[in-house]
Amino acid sequence: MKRRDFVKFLGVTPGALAGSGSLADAQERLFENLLRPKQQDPADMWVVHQTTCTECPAGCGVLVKGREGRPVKLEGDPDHPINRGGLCMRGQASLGRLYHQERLREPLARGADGSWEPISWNAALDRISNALVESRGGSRNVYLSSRTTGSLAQLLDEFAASLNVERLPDLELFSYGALREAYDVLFGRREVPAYHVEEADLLVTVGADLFESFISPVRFARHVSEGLEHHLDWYHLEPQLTMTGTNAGHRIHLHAGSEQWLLAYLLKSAQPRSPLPARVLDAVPDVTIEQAFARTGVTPEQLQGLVAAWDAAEHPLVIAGGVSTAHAGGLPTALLAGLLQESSGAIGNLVDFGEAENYDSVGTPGELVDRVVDLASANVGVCFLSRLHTLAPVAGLQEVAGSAVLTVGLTDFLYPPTEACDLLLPISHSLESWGDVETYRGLTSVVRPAFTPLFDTVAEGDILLHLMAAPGNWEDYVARQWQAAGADVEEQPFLERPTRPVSTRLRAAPTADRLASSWTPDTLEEPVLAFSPSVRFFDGRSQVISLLNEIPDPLTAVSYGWALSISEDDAMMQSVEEGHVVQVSALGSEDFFPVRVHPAFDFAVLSLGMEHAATAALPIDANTGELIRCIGGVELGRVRDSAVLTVLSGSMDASGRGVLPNDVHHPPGVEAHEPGHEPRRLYPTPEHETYRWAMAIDLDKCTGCSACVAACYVENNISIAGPDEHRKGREMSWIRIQPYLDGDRPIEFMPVMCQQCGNAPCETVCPVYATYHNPDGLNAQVYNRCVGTRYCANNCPYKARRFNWFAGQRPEPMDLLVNPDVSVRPKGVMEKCTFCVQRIREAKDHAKDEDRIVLDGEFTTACAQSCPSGAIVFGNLLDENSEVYRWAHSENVHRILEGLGTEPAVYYLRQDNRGDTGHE
Amino acid sequence: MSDTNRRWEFEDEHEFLEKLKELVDQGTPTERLDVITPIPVPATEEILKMKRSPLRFFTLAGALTGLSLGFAFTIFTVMDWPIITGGKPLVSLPPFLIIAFALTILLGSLASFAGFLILGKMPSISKIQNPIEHENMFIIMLEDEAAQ
Amino acid sequence: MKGASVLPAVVGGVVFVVLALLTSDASVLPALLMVAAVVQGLYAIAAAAHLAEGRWILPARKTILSLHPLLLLLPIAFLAYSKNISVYSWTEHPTFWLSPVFFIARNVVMLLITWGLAFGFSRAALCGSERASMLAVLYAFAFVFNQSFIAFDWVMSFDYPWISTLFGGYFFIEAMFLGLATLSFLGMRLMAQGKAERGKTFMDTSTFLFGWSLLWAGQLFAQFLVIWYGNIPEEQLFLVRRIVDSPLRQMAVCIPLFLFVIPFTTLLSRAAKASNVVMTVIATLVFIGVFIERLLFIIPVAHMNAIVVVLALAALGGPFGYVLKQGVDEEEVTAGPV
Amino acid sequence: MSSPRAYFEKLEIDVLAAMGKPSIGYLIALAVSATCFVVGMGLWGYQMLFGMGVAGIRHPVGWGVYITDFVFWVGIAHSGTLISAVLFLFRAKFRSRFNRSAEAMTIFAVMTAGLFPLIHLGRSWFAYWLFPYPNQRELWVNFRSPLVWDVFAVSTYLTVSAVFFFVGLVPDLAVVRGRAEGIRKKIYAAFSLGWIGSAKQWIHYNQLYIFLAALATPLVISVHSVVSWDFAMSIVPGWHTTIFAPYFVAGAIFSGTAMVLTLMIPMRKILKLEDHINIGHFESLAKILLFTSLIVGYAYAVEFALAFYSGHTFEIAHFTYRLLGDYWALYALMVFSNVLLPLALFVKKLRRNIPFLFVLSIFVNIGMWLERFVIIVTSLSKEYDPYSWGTYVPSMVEVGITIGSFGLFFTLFLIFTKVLPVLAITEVKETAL
Repeated sequence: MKRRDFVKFLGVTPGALAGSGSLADAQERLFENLLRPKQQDPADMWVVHQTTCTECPAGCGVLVKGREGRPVKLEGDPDHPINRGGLCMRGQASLGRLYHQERLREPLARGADGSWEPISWNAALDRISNALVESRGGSRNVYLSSRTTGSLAQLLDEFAASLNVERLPDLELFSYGALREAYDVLFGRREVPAYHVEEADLLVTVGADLFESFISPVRFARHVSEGLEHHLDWYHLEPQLTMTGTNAGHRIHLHAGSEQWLLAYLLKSAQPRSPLPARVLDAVPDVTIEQAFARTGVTPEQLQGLVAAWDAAEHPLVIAGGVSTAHAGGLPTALLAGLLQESSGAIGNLVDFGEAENYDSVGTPGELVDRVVDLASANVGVCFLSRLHTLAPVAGLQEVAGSAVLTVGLTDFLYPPTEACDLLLPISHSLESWGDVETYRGLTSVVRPAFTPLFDTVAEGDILLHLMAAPGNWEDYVARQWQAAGADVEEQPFLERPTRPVSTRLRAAPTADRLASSWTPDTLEEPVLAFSPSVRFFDGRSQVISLLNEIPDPLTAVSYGWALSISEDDAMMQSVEEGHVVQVSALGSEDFFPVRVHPAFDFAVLSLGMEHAATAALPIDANTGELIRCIGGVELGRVRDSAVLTVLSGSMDASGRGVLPNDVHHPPGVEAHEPGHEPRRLYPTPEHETYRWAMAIDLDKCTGCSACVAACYVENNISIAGPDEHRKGREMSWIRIQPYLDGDRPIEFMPVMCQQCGNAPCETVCPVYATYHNPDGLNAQVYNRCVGTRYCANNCPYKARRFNWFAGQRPEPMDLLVNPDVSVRPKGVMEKCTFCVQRIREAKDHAKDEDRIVLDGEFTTACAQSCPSGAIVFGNLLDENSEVYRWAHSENVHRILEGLGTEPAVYYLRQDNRGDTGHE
Repeated sequence: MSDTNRRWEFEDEHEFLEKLKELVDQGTPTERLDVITPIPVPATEEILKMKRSPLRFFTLAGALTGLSLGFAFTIFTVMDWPIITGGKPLVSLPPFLIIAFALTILLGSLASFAGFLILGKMPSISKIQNPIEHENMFIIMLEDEAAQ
Repeated sequence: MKGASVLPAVVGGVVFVVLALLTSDASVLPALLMVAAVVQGLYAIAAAAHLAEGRWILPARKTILSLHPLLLLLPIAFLAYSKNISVYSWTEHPTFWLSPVFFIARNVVMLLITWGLAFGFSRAALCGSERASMLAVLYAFAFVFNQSFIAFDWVMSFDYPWISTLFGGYFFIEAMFLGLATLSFLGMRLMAQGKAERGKTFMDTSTFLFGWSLLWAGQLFAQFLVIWYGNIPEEQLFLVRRIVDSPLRQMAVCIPLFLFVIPFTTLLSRAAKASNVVMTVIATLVFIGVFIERLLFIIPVAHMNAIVVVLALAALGGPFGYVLKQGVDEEEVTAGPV
Repeated sequence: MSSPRAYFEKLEIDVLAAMGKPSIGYLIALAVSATCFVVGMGLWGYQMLFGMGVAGIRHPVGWGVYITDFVFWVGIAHSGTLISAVLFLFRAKFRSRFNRSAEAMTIFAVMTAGLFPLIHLGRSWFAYWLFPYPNQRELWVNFRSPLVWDVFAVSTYLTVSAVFFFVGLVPDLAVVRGRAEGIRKKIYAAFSLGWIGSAKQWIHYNQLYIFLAALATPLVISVHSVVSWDFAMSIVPGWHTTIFAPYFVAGAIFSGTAMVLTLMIPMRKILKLEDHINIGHFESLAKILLFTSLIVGYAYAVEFALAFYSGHTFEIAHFTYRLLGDYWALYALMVFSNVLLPLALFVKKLRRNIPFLFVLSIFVNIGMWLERFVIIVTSLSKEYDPYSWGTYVPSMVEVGITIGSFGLFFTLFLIFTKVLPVLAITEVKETAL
């Protein structure tokens, strides 16, 4: 897909603001100058802007596809170095934040009775200015925000300096405290380096949830899937099951808190490539294989296998992170991982400090606690809380904020922190405002407004500038920053600076000392409560987005609400059943959790989504200042009552049913129906002339991340059903990630959508021709002809059809988030995946104008486009040079329920017994 | 008195039949004889030498029309706008047979009913206005020549 | 009369057994299927008539009720045939249901039970005891299950794992179809010998044949449509093998023609129902049609030797015909019309 | 016996007496049924207003109580024409005692059944799209769809049954005419089409009646076969099986005959027709009940056995689920009412025991409703893809509409007993001799 072919940029003439001019009319002028796509482009033309996703700190590049002056779809920017076209489900769904009904629409001030009352921007800002002036009398002003980089970080420092505001370290739940501390100890670099997994041939991840929330999930997904191409061998060791774990060739469960023992064993038993100083080695306890087994629970065979693989590998790479560095043993784990990287010669290439993530301004919760203690004694004047969805991790912070003379919240939702605020300033969404993000050293990407703000919101930068009474507006400020860097913010979507290789030297003495001091002999007492990374909600900040709640968690298949996932054995021992609402001792809080009993989960580990950590006050690790995400010795309290979980999976056992590409059951002596081979019939399967649209999905590459699902929802205007409907199994998703238990991996993920059958059982039974087989091989669905007999759905063996039980709800302004190319289905009609027929039509029209047929890769479906690991290809099966043809005719190809003779157009690829040992 | 407009009533079927036979044997023209019975009496048909009802031809005609119409109709529609569903042939005779069957029965019965009304000269306004009640008697009526 | 019917049965049985032992394919199966169908079918009709107090069977009643020795012949014949059980491909991978021992055992037992009940019923009916009705009911059960299992085991399991739940029902409908055709023959012979005069009940037999042809067509269509429409390769293979690939595929058309189209259309007319010529033709067509169908079922999946097929048919069909002839000849003049 | 005429007169008086002034009990019954019907229609309106979601049906169980009711009522409709036509052809005398009410029942049941395909549509207001006419773009209906076959089969069935019913009525309407007064006389006169019972009328009449019977008989078979094919044409395990057509036909006759008993036993008492309908007549119905129940039992057995015989994963899984799964209790009750309990009819004493027959008929009605429910729901709730499994529980709306359908049926039937002779007077006369 050639982006340049269709990308159109906003032409914005910098509207110089009279320094004195009020902010309101500054806004006016700025956005008058923004072009209004409605006028410049016909309504049926897509307007595409390049910008950067800010839903999480990863900073992926996105293309904003707009129609009629409103963005309706986000897609990964194929040129962006981080994601190269992929985009995770949070990114896809982030439009749901922009159009959220509960978004703050105007400045609010706390009324006498404590309720929120509207207030004008000028009044609000004047109040702040006055408060700042008053605070000169000895009281301290503080500014706390979530991770801030690039121009805004710059401006914040200036703001702090000019208005005597202390800028507190940025608050992030994922602060990578242990890693940064460890690298500081080892090499004097308090940083999160870049891990180039794509260049490794052996990857050993210890708790690092590469695909959920660790540093940059989309990039990792792409790199790992590239790695698989050249047979990357991947060992993943973790205490509790994660989506990442299910994808590793070898997924090994170890006892929570025993990671340092395993790494120590590995360090001692593997041949070092570049030998470590004796002093350091002495600090590492000698661990025999028996001890290692006893501590970690990893069998000697597995241990030996791991060591063997490590020694055999040319470029082994070990990454510690996630829950494994978020407990008392976190620092030694991180240290040992660093030492292994050093000894395997990975530092400097595979582990690259040159492209280290920019976490300069981010503090650990631990650091913040110290600051709070110090602030608690002082009297706080103005307290700014910017872009924060929680203060819970930092004990006492809420109180400090509450006690301040004036607490100002810069936010888009009434997140819990706003309870401490006196004044709320609604900040524009990143699609409504300028800015930039320095994700890692050497890469800054532009945040560029795609359209005029929906509500009376202002960019954080403009607020600061106004308070500073500085000339020019935020856009100019950003532009100046870029000019200084010799770039043009109008033209360039991102700026890559050459990075200098960083020379590192292992600091033996501090390493040895710190290892010795931080070494914790005892592992956590089981059962352990672990806060699993959430691919849906990151650290909880994304939970406000309704779409993300609608899409089930890939592991548990639970959509709405929290659930405590436990293994079947635990359920038996604790004598609880699925749906029981229980108390968890460790949390102490009055929170109760419905139990999800899951056969694939590990014994003696209870896992809870990370989003819950955003509300619970978790303990903090003294060594690293990081949140503790593994709590030992928990007990399940009393069962309060029973709840119906919104589990969207009827059953995870598909053995012998021919759904998964594993052995299809056939009675003895009956040979399986061999793929691609057309069986004898009483009448032939329809032929196709020019096109037979088809899809191929590589299950080895599919991580289960559900980005495709989110993409499909947004692209096709699929309505949100909500929890009550989900309990009745009435979800509307056109594509779903089906989790299956299958000896091969802990969980197999299988994206299933309408299979566009050649002999579609659904078509014949429709009395009114509302669905039929079109000449391109699509199983067309004519919404306005459908009378809603639901016969087609009954007769679809893939259950890919969705019925509109009610009229879909789109609370204003969500009604703006509608793809005008796709009709919104009324109540009572059937709907389903159409292979994004609107895109097909667009491409065919375009081809027709140029009087040719559609070229391979000229366009693709929303799901395929969004897939971070490139597991889905779409195209014309009749074109023998097409990618999909190659995939569909490769080895180990399989179609679901092939024995039924429906001749589906969706092909699934999977190596048999990938990862010889499967999940241990 | 002459044999015109005579009317005999019997309580008993057999007496009635005997009288009827007698009349016919006497050479009374059968077309001048009419009988009214509360229940069907097949014997009268033989005595009066009535021809078998031609109703069956209505039935046959109706049924055949239905059959052919059923196929013609279904085949015409799929040809008129050929739409492939489920990989079935456009002209799917097995399903169409079901439609044809239904129409065969439908038109067959309607035609028979129509035939009944036509042959039995019903509904008959005059008989509706002043009907003849048999009052559970077996009645023989002899019309005079004038009535012919 | 018993002796008269036992002797040929024994002879025919011996010939059949020899044939079965000499061959190692399915050549003797069609004959076995035909005779099993027609004899059990006739008894079923007798039982039904007994229960419904149908008078129309009276003239030929004795004859039919003297057929039970032939039913005893079936288990023996089947045992002989089951020596060639390897013609069923499932014998290579036996399952619980389809294991040679169970297969043979259950069929022999069922054939014996059917014979026993038929025997008992004949005795009771002829000496007019009350137990006849009860035995008639029991026989009806036995008949239904036996024909079903003949369908499922002897024929359907050739195409394992293909199944058609109606197959059993289809078989016993056909068995009674053959029975009715035979009854029609008997009626005509009785009339020819002046032991009965043409009357309502002969018409009834014809009318039954007429109705049965429609019923049969329904059963056939019910199965065909489901398979045709479902378009599941495994199921369609059954039909494809027989009406697309089979060497006999041209003859396949005879089946609906002989068993439905011709009987139904001709018997629409009242005159045809009364005519000996027509009824002879129709009854014969029914026999031929069913036999072709049996062949068609087996040919694509098992080897058969044409001569042996014919000889086997003669071996079992001969005694059958003979016994009927004897029976009719020995019937004394019955009161009332046929 | 006294002279036939005396008997004829008595018969007429007795039967027409039943058409006399309604009793209080009658009026209450009528009011109750009518109310149920109105409430049911109200719920339908509510469903159309808010969407199909108010019913319990869900993904993947797209069909539930509504289709169950449809099949149930079509089934009820079957005995009418069976008793009339088939037994007429078999010259079974006892039919004359039941055919009138049975045929009326047929018509009302088909009307009731006809409602459900509309009710279960997601967009009922577009129901007319199912009828064979070309829309603005000259798109016709899909004749390959079993639902279109339904449209043809059911409407044909309604028409033919109505004609058959009316033809049978003509001589009786003449009888009523003879005894009626004033405006009623005129009305009945008009509807009796000027029937006087002359030989010229009888000869055509007899022919017509035979032909209608001959045409209606295959129709009875075909209609419920078509209904069964709504399921058998699919590829859903538990639905896609060849035995369905005869199996459903037998089931239909079974349930229909049961409904005849349920209605006739009280009616005989209330309308004081004991002299004309005796236990022997009921015994004959009991025999039909027994016979059809045996066929149904055979079908249950074969379905189950062959699933395991074949060794198909899906078939085995499905029937195991049907037997032991979420709906096991319904399945058990169904087998008891439809197969085990009717076996009692082998006992002559019970065959002739009217209270027992009444109780049995109720069980059979319930059992047959459950049969359809079990077949539809268990098959859909656990199909091929385990991810899309789910169990279905009917909502109050569905229950209400079902009760409403009974309301409609009984309203119509009660009205019938007052405006038309509930016994086929002329035929009873005929068979009485």
